[in-house]
Amino acid sequence: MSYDFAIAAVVTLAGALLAISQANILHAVFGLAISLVGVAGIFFTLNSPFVAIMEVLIYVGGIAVTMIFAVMLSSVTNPQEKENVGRRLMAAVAAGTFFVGGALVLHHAEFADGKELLNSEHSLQAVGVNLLNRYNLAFETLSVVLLLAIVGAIVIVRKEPAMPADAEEEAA
Amino acid sequence: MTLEGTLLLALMLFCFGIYAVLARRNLIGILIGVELMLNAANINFLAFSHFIPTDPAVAKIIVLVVIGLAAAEAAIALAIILKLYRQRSSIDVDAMTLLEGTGAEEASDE
Amino acid sequence: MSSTTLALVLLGAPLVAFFIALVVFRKNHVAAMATVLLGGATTCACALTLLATKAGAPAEQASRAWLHAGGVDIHFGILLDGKTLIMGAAVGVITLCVQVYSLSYMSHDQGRGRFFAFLALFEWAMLSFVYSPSLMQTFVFWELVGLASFFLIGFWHKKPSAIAAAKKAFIITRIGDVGLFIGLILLFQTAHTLDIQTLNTLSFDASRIELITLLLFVGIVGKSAQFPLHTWLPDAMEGPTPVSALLHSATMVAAGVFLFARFHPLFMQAELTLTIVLCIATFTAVLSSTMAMVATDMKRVFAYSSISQLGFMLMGLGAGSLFAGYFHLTTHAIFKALLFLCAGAFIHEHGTNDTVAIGRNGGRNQRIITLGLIVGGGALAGFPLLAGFFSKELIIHALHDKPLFLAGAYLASFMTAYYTFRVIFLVVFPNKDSAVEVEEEPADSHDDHHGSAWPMHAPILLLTAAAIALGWFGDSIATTLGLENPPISIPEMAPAIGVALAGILIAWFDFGRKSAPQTGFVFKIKPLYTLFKNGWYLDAIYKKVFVGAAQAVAGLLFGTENHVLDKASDGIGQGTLQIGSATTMAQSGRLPVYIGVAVVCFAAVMIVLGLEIMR
Amino acid sequence: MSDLPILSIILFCPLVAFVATILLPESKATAIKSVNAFAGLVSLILSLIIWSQYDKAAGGFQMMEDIPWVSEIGIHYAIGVDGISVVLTLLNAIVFFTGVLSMWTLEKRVKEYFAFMSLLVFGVFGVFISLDIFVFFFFYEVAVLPMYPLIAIWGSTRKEYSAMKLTLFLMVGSALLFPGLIALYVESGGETWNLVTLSAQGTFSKGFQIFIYPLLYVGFGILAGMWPFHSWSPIGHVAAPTAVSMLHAGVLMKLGAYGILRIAIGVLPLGAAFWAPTFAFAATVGIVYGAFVAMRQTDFKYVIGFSSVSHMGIVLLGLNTLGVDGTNGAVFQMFAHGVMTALFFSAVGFIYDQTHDRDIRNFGGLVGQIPVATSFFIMAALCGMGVPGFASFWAELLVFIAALKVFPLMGIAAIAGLIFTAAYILRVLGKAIFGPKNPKWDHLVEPTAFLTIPRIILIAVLLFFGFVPSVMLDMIGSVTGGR
Repeated sequence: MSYDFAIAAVVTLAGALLAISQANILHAVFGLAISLVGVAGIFFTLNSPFVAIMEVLIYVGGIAVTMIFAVMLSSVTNPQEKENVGRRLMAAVAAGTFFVGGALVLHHAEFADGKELLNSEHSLQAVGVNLLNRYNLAFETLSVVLLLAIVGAIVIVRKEPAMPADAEEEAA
Repeated sequence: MTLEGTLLLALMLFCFGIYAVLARRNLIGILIGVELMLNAANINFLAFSHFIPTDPAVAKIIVLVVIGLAAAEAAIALAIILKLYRQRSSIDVDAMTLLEGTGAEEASDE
Repeated sequence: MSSTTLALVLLGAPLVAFFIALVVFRKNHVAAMATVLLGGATTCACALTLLATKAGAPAEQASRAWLHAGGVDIHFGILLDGKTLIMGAAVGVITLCVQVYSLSYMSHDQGRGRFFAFLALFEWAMLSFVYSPSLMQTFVFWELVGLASFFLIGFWHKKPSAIAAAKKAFIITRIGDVGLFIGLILLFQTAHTLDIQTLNTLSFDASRIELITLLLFVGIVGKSAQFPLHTWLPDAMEGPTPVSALLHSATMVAAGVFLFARFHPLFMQAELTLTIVLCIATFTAVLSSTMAMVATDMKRVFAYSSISQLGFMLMGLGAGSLFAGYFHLTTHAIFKALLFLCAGAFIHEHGTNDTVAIGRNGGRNQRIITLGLIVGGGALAGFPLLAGFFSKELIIHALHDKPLFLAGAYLASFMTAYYTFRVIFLVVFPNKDSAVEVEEEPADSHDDHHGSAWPMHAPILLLTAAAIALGWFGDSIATTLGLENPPISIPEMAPAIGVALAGILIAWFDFGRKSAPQTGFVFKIKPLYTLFKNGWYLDAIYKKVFVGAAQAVAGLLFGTENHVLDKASDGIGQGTLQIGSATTMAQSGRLPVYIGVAVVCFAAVMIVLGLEIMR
Repeated sequence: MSDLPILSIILFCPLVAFVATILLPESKATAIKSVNAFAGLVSLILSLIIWSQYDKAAGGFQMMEDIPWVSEIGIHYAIGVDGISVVLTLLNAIVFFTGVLSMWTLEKRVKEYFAFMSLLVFGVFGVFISLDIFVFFFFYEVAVLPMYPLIAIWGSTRKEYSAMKLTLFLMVGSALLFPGLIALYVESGGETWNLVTLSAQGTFSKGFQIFIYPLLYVGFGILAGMWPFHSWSPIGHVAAPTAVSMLHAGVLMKLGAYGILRIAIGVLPLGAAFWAPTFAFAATVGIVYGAFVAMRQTDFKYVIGFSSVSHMGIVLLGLNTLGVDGTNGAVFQMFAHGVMTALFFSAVGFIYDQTHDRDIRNFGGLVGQIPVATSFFIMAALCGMGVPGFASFWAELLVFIAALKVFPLMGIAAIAGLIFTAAYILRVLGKAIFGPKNPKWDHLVEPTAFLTIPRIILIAVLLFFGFVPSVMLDMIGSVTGGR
């Protein structure tokens, strides 16, 4: 058991705990960011430095920051999460059940080979070549999806003068 | 570092995500939970590719695609959240019960 | 021209005239009437030519396959044999007479063009029926005869009573038609042919043929207005009188008897059917005579007399004498047409149907018509040497070995003589001082316009002559039919003559002599009078029982439809909606609930899976 | 000429009209109507050409076309006609053409109306000529679904309710049909939906046939107005606008009967033999029941609606005799009844357009006011009574011949139903058409010469086949072997 993995795991879980337990949503986003850094560390120990870097760049640098913007824009007047013990308990039970189920499967599953493999020196090159050859479709699709997401996000957020009034009437 | 350990970590992360999705009333909180679950899945992909002999590039590509999709998803989700917030001044999921039919009026009155 | 072509022209002319009059000359009454009259004259000429040239010749048939059913070709075409020729000539002559007569009678009616068109349709249907070589064609035109009579009886369509009468006629005859239809199909299935000439040569299993002939007879009962389906015929006088003249003589009611005559060989094979025929025919003859004795409406008397005379014909046929029945059919056609035309002339002139009223109004001043009435009435009553006398004698002769039916026949002919001469005496010797009350019946024809006299007089004179003369042509008719005219000695005739004369005598006593009470002997027996007057209450009973039952069933099913079936389907719809609204409760729209449920389910699956692996 | 895919042309003729209708602007109402009338005329002419080109001596399916459509599960666009399809195709073309002409005076939302109508006709053509069970079902649904908007938008008298009821009933029918059809596909080995192949002897075991047959029969029977699942039909007729009633009673109900004949009986003969007495009984009840209920109705269209139940009972009875004559009669009756009810609704629609009243008690003496318009109604009524000279007489005759042979008691009951048929039809005639004139309707006017054209066509067809039934019977007989 190597220490780097242990540290990364602890950071990940701690960050995640922070993300789910904090009543202040801003703090929760920070917790998410910490957890994501931990995940990047795990990726690193799993012999995938490139993915780890991407994780940090996109998740921590992009998504988490966007979330913070969203929190800033939305929850100024939003009340803090009220304590709702029953709900949390129910959620904990559900998640706990899931954990038990997953752990059971994990415990009894027999994996083909438990040995660590370290045969991926040229992995980055392989990723690049594969991405633009064999998995080109996934790559291109992803670009289209991202483009659509950008356009869609703009369209959704754009202010339309007539629509909100109508929608509110309908909602009422 | 073993396969089982990594998978257990991923499972725990996933359960945290589930908990967040279920317990949070804030939409952004739920989104955080979803991100946690996605990452748990990513860990699993890489763990399997690391410990079981396969083409290592595939898992990495999948993870990269998932990360890209997560970015797209987050962008859209946040846009929706902002729109909702503008319309209803709230991003509380418990207020969003239009589908319930008659209950919608009560909910929006609250 | 070959006789087949002639027959085709004969059949085609009325149909063409019908279409032209109804469609082309819809607004031009004169042209329509002229067309129909031309068609009628053509037909009449052809029919008479055929009779003159073909009489006594062997039967000739020209037909072609018209459709294919039950694995057999069904033919339509023309059959020229004795029965056809005589009946065709009678139909042709009488229709032409009626058409000429209608020129005057209907001269101021709004829809006279249409009236003439339907007369042509009627003639076409009846002639095609008569000339038919196959039972299928017979049935088709049997139905069309009924249809045409529906339109003619209901011709004055603004009169609810006329429409009701037309409806009644159609529906009651249709009850008979159903029997005929089933009989036809059974016969078809048994014999695998519908060709009349072939059918008549076949012999069948006794019970089978009894069933078939009984079913055919049901049709005849309906069409020829025999008990218990006779009630439509008296009502059918709601139509214009020329229609009654046509309906009661050579067409419509004659169709039933003609059908019997057509299939006489088949009926002869069925003992049981013949007995039933005789029973019904005799009963009908007596029954309707009783009604005729008390009826005051002149047309109604003749209508009842038609029913009773049709009974006579069927008695003759049922007793086995084809010639007797057929001869009576022919003579009856002539003198009954004559009587109705006379009645129509009286009604047209005096604006009332009531015999007493006509007499008091001076009906006897119309000399030609009164002459026609006397001759026609005499023929009907079986007055010696007139047309009806000979044919009736033949029927009685045919019944000589069946005492019960013979007695019935004597009774009926006694009453026939009585009521016929009652009408004659009421017209000829009106007694203005008698106590009898005139029932103010609504006038048949309201307008005071009268057409010129000759179109009415000419047919009446012609038919009068025929009614006198036709009786002497028995031998030639028999030859045409290929039968024997059995000689009847004077002593054999005596009882019938006696009965008829007795009837006339009593009528004279009741109505004819000076200061006669003119009420009739039945009037003195009050319950009997009421019974007869109301037609033995049969109409009322039918209305109560059958119409009532049909309506009750209809009401019941109507209720079932609206309250059970409809409600059931609505209930299914409502139930679906309710289930729908129940399930919306689950669809709260609360995202966490959805996800929670999904997660718990998935977790449960995993636990099960985990335990499964462990095992 | 023979190389032309004439069936595809006739099938897509209404679809072209549909597309053209959609493309034309709403304001050009006359153009829309003309396009549809033209499509109707073309399909009428084409169906006559098909009639003349069909080789009766050879029989069987002809003018076949077969293009794989969804080859993974064996679905082919396979079309072809035999004598029965030829007859019904002609019927559909006649009703389409006359229906468009009858609705010439329509003003409300003309474009959508004709779009739905041509779509419906497209579906009906498809059903009548398809040889692939899946394609058959596809077109079947295409034909059934436009009924909802057609009734709900242009109808009268509880139109939403009627439209909903009709749609739900027909969907229930489809819900029975679809599993039945899939069962046929799977049981036969899951390779083909082709009707001819599936109809081959010995494809299905007797037990399977007995099990599946009721699904198909009832599923199609609902559309054919089978008692006791008929209650959607009269109410649908009442609510629907004229041309839709014409198409509905004239053609749509025939789809059900055609489905029974083609698929239920054609593919599952042993099942049909097993169930025939049961369903013949239901059909007989329908004949008598429809007539009785019609006797009590006060709405013109309800009377005709229930008369349809009664007349379709005759069709179903004929089919259930499973013999040559019965089938010939049933198909003939489908045709005759289709034309007849089209005429009925066309005539009633004309009166309703002017009066906005259909209660027969409110009428009287119409024949004096509008003799031409009422004469159409009288003609239809006579045909309904089975008067000789009209096509339906022969049809009923054949059915009764067969019924008396196979089910004597039911045959007698069905024939006795003729009395009640006459009773209710004469009741309507006596109350509304004849009788004392009601001054309320003195303003009614005769149809223009143009509007008489569709009615005259229908009457001419009825009379033609009434006088020369062998033309029709030869065509049908080329399939059933009656010739």
